[in-house]
Amino acid sequence: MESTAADIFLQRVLGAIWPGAQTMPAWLGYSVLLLLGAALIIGWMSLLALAWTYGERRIAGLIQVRLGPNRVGPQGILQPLADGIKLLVKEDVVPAVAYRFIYTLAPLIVFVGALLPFIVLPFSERLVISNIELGLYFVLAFEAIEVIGVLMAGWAPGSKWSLYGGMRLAAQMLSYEIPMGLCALVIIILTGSVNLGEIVAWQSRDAWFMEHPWIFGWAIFRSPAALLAFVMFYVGGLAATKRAPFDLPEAESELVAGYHTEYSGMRFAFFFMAEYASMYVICALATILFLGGWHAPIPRPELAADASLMEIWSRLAAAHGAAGTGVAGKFGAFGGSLIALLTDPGALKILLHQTFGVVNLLLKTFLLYFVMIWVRWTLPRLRIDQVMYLCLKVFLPFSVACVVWALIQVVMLG
Amino acid sequence: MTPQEIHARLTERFGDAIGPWTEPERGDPHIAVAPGSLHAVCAFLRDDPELKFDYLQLISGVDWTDRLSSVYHLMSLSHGHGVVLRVDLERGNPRVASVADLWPTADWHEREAWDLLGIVYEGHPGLRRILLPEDWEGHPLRKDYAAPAAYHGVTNA
Amino acid sequence: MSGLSAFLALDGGAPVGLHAYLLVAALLFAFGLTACLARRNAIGILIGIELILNAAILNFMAFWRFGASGDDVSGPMFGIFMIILAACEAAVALAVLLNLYFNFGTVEVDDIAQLRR
Amino acid sequence: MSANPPASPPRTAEQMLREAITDPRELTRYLSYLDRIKSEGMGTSVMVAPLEAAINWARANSLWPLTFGLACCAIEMMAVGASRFDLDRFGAGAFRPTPRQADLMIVAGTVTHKMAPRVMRLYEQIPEPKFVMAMGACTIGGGPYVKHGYHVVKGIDRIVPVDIYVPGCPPRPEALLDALFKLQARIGSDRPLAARWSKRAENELTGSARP
Amino acid sequence: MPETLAAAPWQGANLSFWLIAALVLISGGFAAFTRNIVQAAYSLFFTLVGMAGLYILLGSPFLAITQVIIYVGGILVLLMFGVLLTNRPLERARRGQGRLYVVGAVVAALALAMVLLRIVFTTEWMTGSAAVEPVGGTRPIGRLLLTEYLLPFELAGMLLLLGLIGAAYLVRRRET
Amino acid sequence: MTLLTAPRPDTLRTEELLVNMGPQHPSTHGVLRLVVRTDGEIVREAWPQIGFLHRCFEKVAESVTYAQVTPYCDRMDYLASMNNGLAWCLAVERLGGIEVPERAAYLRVMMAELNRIASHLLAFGTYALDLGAFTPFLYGFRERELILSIFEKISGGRLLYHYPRLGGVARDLTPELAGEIRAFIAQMRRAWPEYNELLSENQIFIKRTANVGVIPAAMAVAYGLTGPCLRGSGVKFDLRRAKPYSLYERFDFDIPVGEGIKGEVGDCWDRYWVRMREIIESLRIIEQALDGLPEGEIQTKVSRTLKLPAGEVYVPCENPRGESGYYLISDGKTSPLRVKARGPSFNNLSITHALVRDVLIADVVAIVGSIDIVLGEVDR
Amino acid sequence: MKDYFRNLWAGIVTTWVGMRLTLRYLIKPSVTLRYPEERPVIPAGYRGIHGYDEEKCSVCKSCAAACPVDCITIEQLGRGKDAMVMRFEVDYSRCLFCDLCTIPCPTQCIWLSERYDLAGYTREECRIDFARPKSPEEIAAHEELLRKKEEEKKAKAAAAAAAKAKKEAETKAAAEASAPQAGDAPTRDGAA
Repeated sequence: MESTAADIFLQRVLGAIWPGAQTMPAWLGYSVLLLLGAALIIGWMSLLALAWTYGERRIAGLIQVRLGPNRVGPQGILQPLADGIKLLVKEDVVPAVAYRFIYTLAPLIVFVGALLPFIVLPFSERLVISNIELGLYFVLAFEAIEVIGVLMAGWAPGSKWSLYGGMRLAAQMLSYEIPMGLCALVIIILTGSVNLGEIVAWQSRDAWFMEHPWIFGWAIFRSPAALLAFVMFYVGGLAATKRAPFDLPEAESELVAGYHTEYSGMRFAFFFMAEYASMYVICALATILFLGGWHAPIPRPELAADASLMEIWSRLAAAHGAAGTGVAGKFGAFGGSLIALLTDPGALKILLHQTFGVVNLLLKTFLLYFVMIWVRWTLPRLRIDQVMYLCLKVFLPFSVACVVWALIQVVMLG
Repeated sequence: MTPQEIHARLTERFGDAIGPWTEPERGDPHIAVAPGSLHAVCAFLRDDPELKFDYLQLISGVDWTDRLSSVYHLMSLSHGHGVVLRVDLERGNPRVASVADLWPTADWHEREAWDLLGIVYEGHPGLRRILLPEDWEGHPLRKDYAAPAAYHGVTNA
Repeated sequence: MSGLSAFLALDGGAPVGLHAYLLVAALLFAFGLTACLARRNAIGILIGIELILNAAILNFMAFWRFGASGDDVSGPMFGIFMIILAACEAAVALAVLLNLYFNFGTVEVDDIAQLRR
Repeated sequence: MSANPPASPPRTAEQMLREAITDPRELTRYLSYLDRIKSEGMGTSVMVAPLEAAINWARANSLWPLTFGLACCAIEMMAVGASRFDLDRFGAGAFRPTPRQADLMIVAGTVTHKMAPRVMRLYEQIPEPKFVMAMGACTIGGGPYVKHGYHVVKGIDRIVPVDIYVPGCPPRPEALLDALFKLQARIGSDRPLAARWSKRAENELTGSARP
Repeated sequence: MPETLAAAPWQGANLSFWLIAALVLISGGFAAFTRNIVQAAYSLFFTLVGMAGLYILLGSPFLAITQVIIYVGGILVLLMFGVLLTNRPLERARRGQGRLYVVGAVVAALALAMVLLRIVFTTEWMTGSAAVEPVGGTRPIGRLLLTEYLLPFELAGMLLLLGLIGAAYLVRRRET
Repeated sequence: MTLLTAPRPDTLRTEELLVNMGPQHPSTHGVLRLVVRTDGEIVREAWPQIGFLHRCFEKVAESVTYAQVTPYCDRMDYLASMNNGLAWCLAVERLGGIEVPERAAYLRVMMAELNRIASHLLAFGTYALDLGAFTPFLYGFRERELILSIFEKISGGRLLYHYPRLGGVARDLTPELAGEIRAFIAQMRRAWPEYNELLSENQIFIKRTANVGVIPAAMAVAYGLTGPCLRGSGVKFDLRRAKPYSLYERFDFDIPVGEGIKGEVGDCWDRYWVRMREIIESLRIIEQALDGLPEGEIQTKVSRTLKLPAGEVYVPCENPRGESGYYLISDGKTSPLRVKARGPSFNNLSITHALVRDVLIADVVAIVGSIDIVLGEVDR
Repeated sequence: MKDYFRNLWAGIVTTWVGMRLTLRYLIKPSVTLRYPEERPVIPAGYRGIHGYDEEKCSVCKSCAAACPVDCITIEQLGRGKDAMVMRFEVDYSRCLFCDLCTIPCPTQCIWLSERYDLAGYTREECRIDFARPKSPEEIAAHEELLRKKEEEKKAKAAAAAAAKAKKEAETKAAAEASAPQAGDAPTRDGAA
């Protein structure tokens, strides 16, 4: 088996901190790794959800010429925390007619469905949990798991409103998936890859007969097909994340609260977090596919180095790890290697470069995030047949046209 | 047409079923109609091209303590005139024909009069209580009605 | 413990082999067949068919992986075609099913057989 | 004859119990129940005080109301949610359409006998902790319809326990906000861990005995 | 003495295999035998996802993701849609299957399973060396689809189109 | 208990679902309950169930004096409390032969029209809310607050005003307040196009409302629809013109009717658009009333224990939702023998069953929202 | 086909128009009243909680009579000019804030003030007694006063009766030369 970042991490880094890791059973090591990764993703998801519920309420407040939460903590930033704690300690109600098992499982599946794409979603060139070859394909596929979870949530509690919510999402999903996939196909055709890293790398290559195209290297500026595809992908993404004007599965004025009508407390919080996480996934994916990912619109110094941060870290950690004995010593060694890493000019260069990339990506992603919120607080909701009309009769032909255009462009321009 | 002219026309057509014309000192005049011919009168009022009462404003039940009445306020949107019909009913057995087949709007008004005053509209498609719960006892707008002490365990005092 | 461990190849010297995959596929196939035979609900039968198809794909994949031909992609290729067929089959089956439902008001195949006009 | 005290002090749970329950056996049972709640509260206070404070803080600052309007007062309730008064500033602006996700039921308007079972059911559907605000005269005691309204429930506290009363017909939005502050203050003095299950119990005991 | 990580990196894969196999078999069995059709559809979800995991272990992530996107995202959603549409969804009373049927089917299935297992474990399969990693990436698949497998590819496309038209025809609204 | 008023079971087919919308449902505008029979997303039939807010107004009115009924009238259609109080006062004044000073009549018109705007703004906002747009609701409320602050100054109440009194009005208009009203008119004229930008002209909104819930003119008349619901179907009938009261004949204004700009005449969009245009017309009336406001008394002397002569009277008024009137029977005592209130929403709502046939769930919300009911006067 | 593109174009344009509007509002200042810090200006004549001036009140109870819901309860010690208000309680779980009680008041001792906040934790808190609390001494003093006045009145009445009786007796005596018995003294009215 090729040695992956996971193996390097397990064998060298963990080994440097705790030499026993080298000899521990493999399954334990993998489990630790799994838990660590999951904790990271869940932490990031929660942070996103917390930050953006606050953000959304403040932005909505601004749009609606009011203030939004500003009392809990300075400027109200502790508001999501209060909401979170409250939901955590709220009584957990399971309706008597519910199928308990599926009822309990549904929010978890939705949550996991929202979580899975993070595995392959890069934050920057190197900062990705698993850079698999089929990254784009993976993200699109695992969006579907959430839908199954929502269907479960719709059916299990035995409430009619939930059921309608679930069925609406099923119908909606069958219509938005296809145009969204085709829009992604446009990028696959243009770049010739389904790897997210490669797609971004392609967007920094020479284009328009310029050596450093910067902003003009982004996919949306390279081809009009990509620009159109971006718009359709983004609108389809709104439908995928069940955001207004496509919030039919939870349409408040029609279906009470749709598929999560019967969910309370922490289970509801799972749905809530999943929504914000999948918003992030869609926005980040749109950024990566169409908006140049971690490439800045302005030129930046070429800081990229060949060595990966992990390599340097493991080298340093191994060097320090040998010295430590005893728990204190090991922690000392860990700290030492950390400091060494932070002062190593090579590592610093990489770090700076990666940080710049992360900031870029997040800025663009959050801009799209903001647009989602902006749209939500502006537009009325569509009707289910109109969603299908939009997706199947408007987006589908246009996305097919985009694919054809992209093919022609690739064949003609090479 | 003034109410008096309408009254004249109705008397000409229906004879004794229509009460005599009285001009009140103040307020609106009304035309008394015998309960038996109410439906025919209403149909005539609606369909006659000169009268053409296409708009039923409201039906109200009234408890006069000695008798009940059902009062119909009619208006013609095309001619702009209006008329008030009143049917006096026995207090013990208030029955009158429904006009819900002539004006759909009468449906709810008649259900309301049944609900609050207990007037039975014969031929109504579904004469059920409308405002009060189905198992409510009595008709509250009757003058001798006493509110229940409790309803489904919620005291009313 | 060691026997189970050995069977599961957890402490053996090699990854799990062909037999393990074939075992899973065989059981899944049997499940699918049972569902097909025992279910009266048309959707249940459809579910059984899906199980059978999955068992078949797993067989193809296992033989491809552990078989002699290691350098082509015939296994996934078969899998892909089968999935496509399954999708097609599901769509048509569902259409038939809804049609049945609209006509007979039920998807229980026995009832439909009796209700045949 | 003596002058009335300006405002009677709030009665203790025990006092209310003694007034509400006539059967002596029942009363002893309820009183021991109350003692247990209290003693549990006392016993754990040192350990869990900071945690309780945090929970109370979260609950008080995240009172999601139920989208539930009955009559005139509901319009003022909407006004409180609107831009000028902006309930959202206090974290209470997330109106939830479903009782499962709500914390606060603002009963805004006249409750009729036909509506009463629904109000009760909605209350029961809200998961603990739940708070009820009786907004407007009609809700508190039948209001203008108290004399001749045969179909009006003369006070919502006959069917569900009420945490705070906001008189007015309808109350000004500011009055509603004030009531929210008072409710938050009251939540701040709750003992959520010590008496986890006891709120409902205490309501049953002291509040209006529901039929 | 369990192997250490450094010495046997494949152990994780083995463990994963057995976990996933258990998931597939349990949920598959549930899908086949449960009396509630909705639950059957939901447990099919776990079977299908588990199968995707097996495909990854077998070295073809592409097929695994295809499985998820088409089977889970498409077929299963369709299936559930059908179930919810036709199953009087909120009616909790379930009708039992014919007892005789079940017994017969289980016997037949058991017999079949025995035969299959016997074949599996007694046949000398012609296996290559498992150490050789077969290629399962996207690029060769794509290339082959348009060269060697062009005819099946086109046929499959045709079939899909026909299926689509057929399905649309079947459920069209009949004007009376 | 819940099924008591539900339709008979034999009228139902089993595979269809019977769903209760309300009484607690975000889009039923209070406590309306709709029993809908659905087939998938399609609503086959809907039965409105009312009475959850039956506050016994008519019984109360029989038990108190004429002056004491007035505040109860405010609570009938609590969104148009000025108009309701006006209708009651007109009825009593006509039976009692009470003359109202001209200035008071002008003030009544002005306040009634302001209240019409406030009510239409709320209808605009809640309709947007029904269709999933939250922001227009808040924008509508923002302008509504301006009206409320005017009302607060002239009547002392924010929602229930008790402003028209028997024989006049409660308080006089001060010049400062007149200035404030003029400022409001200017602000409203600025905000109105914004509403249209945000909602009326929005393609999603149009697609949701045009050709949905079409009421043909004949059907509207047969069901006794009035107000914007009737005018939305193209019938030019407005009591302010047809039977002018309170000096309405002196004012110049247009009666907007549905023209089927975005779809068929009488669809939801037409009803909505009639309301929006009425806002502008009301502004015109208010301006004229401000310009022509005569000097003089605002209240004639009315006996505290007013006794009306025996007789009956019915005075309809054009409320924001349609014809609202009080049928008043007096037997010469200090309190009426019978008061029947005709609330426009009661009639307008009764068309729901005929209108909601084979439409989508989302359309039910759009249709009920476009009728713009207030349960206070439906249930009374 | 033409409709298709027209719809599409209208959709894009109107969506953009709406979003432009909300974006403009994003940077506009809010209209929110920061309530607990910023108090609203309550206009004069606002119909809030009652104001009551006990000094002016003549305890005529016409406010209570005018109230459609009987939410005003008045208890008094003594009658007429000498009455002392013991309780002037308004039940805000009934009050309509309709202003009808202030109209008949002859002394303008009751009015609706600008106060609005009344929220309380119990239903009893919704009843407000506006009367000044009286000390027992005060009550005793007033009772004393009443008694004195009563006695005075009685004495006066007795005197008047006596005078009248005398006069009558005189006239009668003059007429018939026989005098009837004087009428009973009026009975004492207790405090209500």
